[in-house]
Amino acid sequence: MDTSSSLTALAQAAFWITIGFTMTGACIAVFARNILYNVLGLALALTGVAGVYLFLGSLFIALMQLLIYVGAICIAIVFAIMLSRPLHLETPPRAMPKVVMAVAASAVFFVGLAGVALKTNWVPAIERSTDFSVVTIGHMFLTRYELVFEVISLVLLVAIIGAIITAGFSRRLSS
Amino acid sequence: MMNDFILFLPEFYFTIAALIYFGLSLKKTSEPWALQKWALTLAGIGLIVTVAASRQHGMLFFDCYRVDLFSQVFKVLLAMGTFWVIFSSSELKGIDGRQHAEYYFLMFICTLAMMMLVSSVELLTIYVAIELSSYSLYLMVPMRRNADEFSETGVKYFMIGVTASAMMLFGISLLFGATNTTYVSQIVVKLPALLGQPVAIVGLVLSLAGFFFKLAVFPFHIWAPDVYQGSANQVTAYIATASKMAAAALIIRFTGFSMGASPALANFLVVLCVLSMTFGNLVALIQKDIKRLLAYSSIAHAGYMLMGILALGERGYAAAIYYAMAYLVMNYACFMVIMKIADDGHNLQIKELAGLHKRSPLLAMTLMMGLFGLAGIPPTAGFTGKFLVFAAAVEKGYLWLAIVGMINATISLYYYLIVIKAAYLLKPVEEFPAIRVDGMTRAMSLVLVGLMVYLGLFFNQFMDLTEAAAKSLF
Amino acid sequence: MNSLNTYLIISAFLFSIGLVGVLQRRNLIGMLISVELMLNGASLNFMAFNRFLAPEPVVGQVIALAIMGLAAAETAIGLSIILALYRKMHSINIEQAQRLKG
Amino acid sequence: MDAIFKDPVLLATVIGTSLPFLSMAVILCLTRHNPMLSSRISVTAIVVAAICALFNLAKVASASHAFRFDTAWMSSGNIHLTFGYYLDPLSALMLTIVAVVACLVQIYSLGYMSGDPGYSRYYAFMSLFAWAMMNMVIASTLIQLFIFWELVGLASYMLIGFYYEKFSASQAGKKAFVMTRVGDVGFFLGIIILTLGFGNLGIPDLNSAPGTGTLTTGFITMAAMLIFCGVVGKSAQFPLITWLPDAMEGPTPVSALLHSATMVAAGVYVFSRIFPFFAASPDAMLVALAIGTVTMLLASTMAMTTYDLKQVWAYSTVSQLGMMVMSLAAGGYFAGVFHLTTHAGFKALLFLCSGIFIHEFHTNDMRVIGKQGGRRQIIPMICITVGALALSGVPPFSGFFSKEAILAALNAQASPIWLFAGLFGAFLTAYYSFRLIFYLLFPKGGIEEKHAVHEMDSHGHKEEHHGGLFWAMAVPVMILACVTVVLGFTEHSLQGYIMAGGGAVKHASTQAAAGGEAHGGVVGHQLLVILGISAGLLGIILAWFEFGRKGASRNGFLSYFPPVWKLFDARWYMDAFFRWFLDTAIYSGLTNIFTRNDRRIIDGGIDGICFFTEAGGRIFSFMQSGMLQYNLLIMVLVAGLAMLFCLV
Amino acid sequence: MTSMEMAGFPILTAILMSTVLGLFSILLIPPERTKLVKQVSMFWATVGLILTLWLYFNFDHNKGGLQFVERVLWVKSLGIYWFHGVDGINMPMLLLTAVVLFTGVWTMWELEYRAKEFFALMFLLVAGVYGMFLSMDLFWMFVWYDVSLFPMYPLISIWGGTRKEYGAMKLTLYLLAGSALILPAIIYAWVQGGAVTFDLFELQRIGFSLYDQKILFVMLYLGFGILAAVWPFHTWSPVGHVAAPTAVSMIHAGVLMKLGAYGILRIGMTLCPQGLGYWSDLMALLACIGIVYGALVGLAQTDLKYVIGYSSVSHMGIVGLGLATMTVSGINGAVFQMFAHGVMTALFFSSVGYIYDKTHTKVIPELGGMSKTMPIASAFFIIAALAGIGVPLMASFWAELLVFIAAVQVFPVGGIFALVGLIISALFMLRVVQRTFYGEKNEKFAHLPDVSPFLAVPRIILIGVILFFGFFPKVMLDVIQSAVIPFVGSF
Repeated sequence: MDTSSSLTALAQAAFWITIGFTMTGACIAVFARNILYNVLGLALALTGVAGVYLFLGSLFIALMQLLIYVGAICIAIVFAIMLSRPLHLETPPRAMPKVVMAVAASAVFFVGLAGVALKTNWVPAIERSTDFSVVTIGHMFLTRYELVFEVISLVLLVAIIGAIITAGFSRRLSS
Repeated sequence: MMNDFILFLPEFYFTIAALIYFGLSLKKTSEPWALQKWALTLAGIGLIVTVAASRQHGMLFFDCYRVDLFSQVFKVLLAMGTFWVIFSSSELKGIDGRQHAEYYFLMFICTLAMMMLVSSVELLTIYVAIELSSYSLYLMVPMRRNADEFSETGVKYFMIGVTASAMMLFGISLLFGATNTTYVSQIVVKLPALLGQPVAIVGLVLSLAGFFFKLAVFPFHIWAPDVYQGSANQVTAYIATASKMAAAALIIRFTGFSMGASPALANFLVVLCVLSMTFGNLVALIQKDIKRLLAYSSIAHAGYMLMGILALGERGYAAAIYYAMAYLVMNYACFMVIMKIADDGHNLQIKELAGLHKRSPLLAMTLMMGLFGLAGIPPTAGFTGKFLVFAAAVEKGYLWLAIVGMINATISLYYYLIVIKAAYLLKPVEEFPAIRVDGMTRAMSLVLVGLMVYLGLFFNQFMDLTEAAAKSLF
Repeated sequence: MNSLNTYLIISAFLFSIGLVGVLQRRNLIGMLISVELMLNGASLNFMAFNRFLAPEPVVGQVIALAIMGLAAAETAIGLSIILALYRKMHSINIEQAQRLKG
Repeated sequence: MDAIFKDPVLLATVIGTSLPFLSMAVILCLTRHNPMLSSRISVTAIVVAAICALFNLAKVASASHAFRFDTAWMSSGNIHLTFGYYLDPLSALMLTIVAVVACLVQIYSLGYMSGDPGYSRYYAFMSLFAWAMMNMVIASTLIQLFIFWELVGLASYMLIGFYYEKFSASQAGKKAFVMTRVGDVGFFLGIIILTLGFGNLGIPDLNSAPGTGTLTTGFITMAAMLIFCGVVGKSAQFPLITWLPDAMEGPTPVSALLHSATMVAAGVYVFSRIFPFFAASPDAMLVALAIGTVTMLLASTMAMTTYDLKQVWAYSTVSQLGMMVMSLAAGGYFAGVFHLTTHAGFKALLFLCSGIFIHEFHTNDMRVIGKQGGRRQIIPMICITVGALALSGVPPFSGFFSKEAILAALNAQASPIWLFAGLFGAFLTAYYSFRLIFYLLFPKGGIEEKHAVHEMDSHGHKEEHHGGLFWAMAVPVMILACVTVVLGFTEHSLQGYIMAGGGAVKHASTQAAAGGEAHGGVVGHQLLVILGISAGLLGIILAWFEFGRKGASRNGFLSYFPPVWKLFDARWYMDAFFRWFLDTAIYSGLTNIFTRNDRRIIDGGIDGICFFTEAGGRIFSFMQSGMLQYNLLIMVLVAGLAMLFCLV
Repeated sequence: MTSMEMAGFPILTAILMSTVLGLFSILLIPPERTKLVKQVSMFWATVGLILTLWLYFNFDHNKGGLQFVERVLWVKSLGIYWFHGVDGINMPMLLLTAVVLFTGVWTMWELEYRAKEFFALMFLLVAGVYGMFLSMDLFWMFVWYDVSLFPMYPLISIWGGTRKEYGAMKLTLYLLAGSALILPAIIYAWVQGGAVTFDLFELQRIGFSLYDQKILFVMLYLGFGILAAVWPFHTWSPVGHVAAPTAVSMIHAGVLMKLGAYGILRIGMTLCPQGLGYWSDLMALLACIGIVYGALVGLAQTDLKYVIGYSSVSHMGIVGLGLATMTVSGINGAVFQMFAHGVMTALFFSSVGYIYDKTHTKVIPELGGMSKTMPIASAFFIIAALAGIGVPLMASFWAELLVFIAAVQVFPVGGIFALVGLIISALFMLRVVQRTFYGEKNEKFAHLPDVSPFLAVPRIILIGVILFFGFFPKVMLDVIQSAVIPFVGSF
């Protein structure tokens, strides 16, 4: 058992553990009945995905994932839960038929997606660069994806204004 | 550089317009009518600008953005739809006066987003643009005030929208995986070779989901009735007219990936087409609320548009473009009348139309022509549109589909006739006062009626235009 | 382990479990959470293709970043809409929102 | 146009046959509200027409050939129809009969119809009839003949239903039209077959066709039988007898003109018109002979039970028509035509006389008329007796001669049965005619003087008795009576005239009668005359015994056999059968079934489709439940299934 | 709009435009000036009539073929032409349309309620009818066909009578359901013809395979057959006629129903003679059933307009039978019958309309004895009834004669079966006449006025037309024949 193979084994173990986290988190996020657990599950799953990104060779994206998703989005959701305070106490009983149908439909979908993934003969590009660097990402954003970059800023602007008018006005009007 | 600027002029113009209204929204108080006048002026100029730029073609943003006849035709349609909706916003009672500036802001943004959408030839750009347009619509829908019974609309629209867009995103990722590129021009080259593999079709189908959602094709239509009913009349009009244009354009673009060589995709589209037409028309039969009725009719019309598209050929695309054009005019004509009648912003019921021909003969006629157009009765544009899509479908051997389409058109006639009957025949329970129709609206009514007939009969040059546009697609 | 298919299955799983959530949760915020899972699934797909197939490995990353940005905006909008609904309906149970139908 | 003025015969024909039409048009459009003027116009037109007809008769008699004028009327593909006139001895004779009788009847009507609210209308329809009938008579092609034949039927319909307020009258008109139409459809089909199989409907061409051998006997038989259907309808032959008695609902002059003298004779006329064609088919001739015989006997029996003046003459008309058909079918061409001529005279006479009685006593019942003093009306009483004698075949009246001719023709048949039937018919005819005469002359229980006088007074006819109106009625009657007396003696000149040009006719006639000639007839010539006269006299004597002599029971021998009486009285249940057929098979049968089918199945099916479409909308609308997630579920399922579909 | 093939003044477009201009000029009049509306309508109807008469007398039947041709390319990429022409088949139809419009407008002279809209819609309808008859381009034919159908809905539902909304909806949907087959068929023809032209005659020249002809013909036959009231697609006819106002019934039964038969003849038979050959047995069967069935069901009706509706079913059956024979006489007769039936039904409806306007009932048992109260109105009806039962010297007699000659030749059994229908139709019409017009004077209606001379004129014109072509069938048949003989020759 040389080091490389043990390293590989370690890496493999780490990989599966990450996957495990992701899946567990996802399950908690979806199936737990307390909304706060859901958020925590989501955070767990997102962290797991960040881990997977690491395995995919992109540290930067993994970090951004932690920052934006786990940091920003989850917190925002928690805030929202707090604003609609009594709700996290509400745990209505589960309607089994609905769950079964939902699971069945999703299973069909999953089978489809998995089938596509497995049945397709994925062909890598003939010439592949190995440039994963942040610099290139930045460069890309300012050249090829310039428009995308600009538009995302507009999206955020819209989101901000939208959040204000939607949440804000309705408060004023309802009070 | 200057040349590039001209290419991007409409989008640029609408960005400026949106920013102006962003600024205005920061003001504490502003007169709604003044906002409307300015917005109308801006939109009018925007329309002129778009028309002026309509013969441009070129590439922008490192080939992410393509300006050609196809995109420019749709941009003109979008600008026109926006102009018309703003024209009808003089009675914007469905939205609180304090939010009017935001309303115009979002509308300009949405138009801008859709303009970018029709021009984008890169998957990420397309995705971002469609999200931008969707988000502005998500926000416009719940703006409606004093309508607690419709409060769930916004959230429903949002939830369905994000689900559909997640599917689309997944589909796009599959396309990316299959072709290793995000450029449409390269996908078009590579994808036909991959059609034997499931990924290509699944990727296409999933990415079409987002556009089907926008166009309200069965089974992605579920938001349509609720949103049409639940949002302010003007917002509904906007969703029903302008936003459909962009969706149609993108469906045409994406189905074009297969270069007409995919029976599986065609079969899928055929099924959706038949389901959409049948479902929309059948359920519309029992509606009482006009906007909800028009929502179902829009589902059916999405089916007709698909019939042109599923021919997966130039003639079919040209027919679909023509259909979209005609649909814009007819649908807006109906909505204009509805907005004019329900000038306090409430939801119009069919029975409220009773006695319309006395209250305002002109509006009644406009409504009748619009509805006949939607029903596909000559000599309106609706008929010619149907004729062209059927022609495209039959040319590909779908004779039975054309028959199904015509039977559906007959079914649809029933509910359109019910509305017309209400307008021309029913005696109102209580006498409503005559509707005051200002000169602008009169002129607009005549223009719309004239346009519907003109498009319906003198469509030679429009045919040339749409065929050229469809050709520029590839 | 480190094959493309593994990642694709994971992302498919994430997407599908998200779908389960969207289809079955009553709590609107719960649904929103599930949508985030779906987006992550797609995002993961991009990253995987990026890693194994794409000629330029930055493209997938750029896309993942853009998705994150959009997801943030989407969450903000979604939450505000949910809050607005909560103020009117005093509930964020989607099953309460059934007035429009037919 | 010029051609018309160059040929006097054509000019006379055109004028004679179109004036009545003009008169109808003028009356209907312009002078509806002026009865006097209307009648003057109509009478003038018909008088001119009668003069023209006489002129043509003279011309045809003097010329050695037939006149034929044709002009293209319509052409479609290889069907070319012409409009034209064909004046040969037969048609000229018939034209004269029609014009003269019509003329007399119209003059008579001046008195009979005076004061009627529909006076103008009456004359308009009379003119229509005269026009149509004359055109029919001289039609040069079968199709033209058919067209005017139908128009004659139309006029008949209008005139029978003249008193349209009366249900029975409008009913009778309808019955007449529909029943004749049944026959006409056969006629029409026959014409169609001829058009298709022969292609030329010209009457002379048709008559010469069998000689050329281009047509098979089977075809001729079929065509002839179909055309004979028309004869059956128009001439009220078995089984379409019953409309004619009902047609007596019309004004009496109408009965006189249409339903005895001319229109109903049209059937016989058609038979004689294309006699050579018929004669080429022995089968058709045999069928016609049988039908004629049956008709004659049936109608005679019916006439024995009725008390209605006009009904008796109506049955008698049917029976005489049957006789004519027999004669023609037996090859007695001239006999048939001759009987047609004499019958037109004496039957019009009988009707017009009856009309005077009816006008005077306001009833049709012979017993009542007799009781109220019918015999005091000297002129009509004499005339009616003259007519009855002619009808019974008593010499020297015209009926005797024609009936003898017919019996001679029947005698020539191989089978004696036809002759005996004819003799029996003659006996019955004499019996019922004189039953009527004796009822009028010697009413049961004598005349009720006062009542009759009172009756006359109350209706204010007294002063008219010797006024113009009475004479307008009396003079035509007297003229006809004279004709009846004289006409019989013209037999030989008439025979020479009729048989002159008709080589084909002569040939056919001899051929048809050939079977009988061979064995020289059933009985000898002298014996036949005696038999004929004695059959008539026997009938009269029987009638005298039962009705005329003092102390007679006045019931008739039939009253001793109630079922037979009932059978005859109910017209052998023919009407009942038609009514039953119409009610069960048409009204409550097919019509009922089809109407239900139309409402329930066809229309109901359409409505059902609409209903299910809408129901489909309701069902589909469940799919759009308010529950967001169910909707999403559908969406996801469809997308998932689409993926699976792409995979496999 | 490049290639122009036009000789002189475009008279056909002028005829078409007389109605379109009429429509627009009516729209410009203020609605309260009903008198002016009627005068203007009358003016344009007269213009149309004069132009059509001019056309009729200048039509050269010796030359035959398509005359007064106007052909302009309309849509290049699809091959749509603005292509008008007259031949012997549409000439009678044009005359019919002009006469019925003229008399129809005149008949409605007393209309006051929403007169502007009424006449505007009527002109729209007639524009469609003219267009359909004149056009020789499949696309335009369909356009005009539909244009002529949809004004029926408002016309019936606003001004109609019994169960008007039901009737209007049923009629409109039913008839437009027919076009659900026509439009695909037209497109199919275009596609099979190489997707280059909608020109009827070019398509005829190109020709179709037997298979295509079979499909096309049955689609066209069913589609147009609905409008031609082919059994069993006839039930809209009585229901719709009962509901419709007088002039609309006149135009609808008089002219519009002919569009169906005309469509079968002009499009179906021109493009797919072999298809017709394949389906002719079915066509003849349905027609024969229709003839007898219509008369039999009519026997049981108690509403005057129902009666006429069913008689139309029966008469249109004769048209169908004539067409099915595929012989010169049959088609001649069918076209002639279309004309004759049009005029006759117009007369029917205009007299019933008058009676209904005055008595407010058209239920036969409630009427009775009308001859006493309204002799002239009754006379009109009776004349129409006589024309309906095929009395000679009225136009329809010739038509029936020709059709039956052809039918007996080609379908002996069916032809004889249909001939039996003549007896029933006589029974049926005379029954109606007897119950409505004969009998005791009906005191309830004793005070009502008879048709005034002014309103009698249009009816007299119709009678005049019936009698004129009854006396001189050659005038019409020569014209019809000039087209039919080459047409049949081309089979």
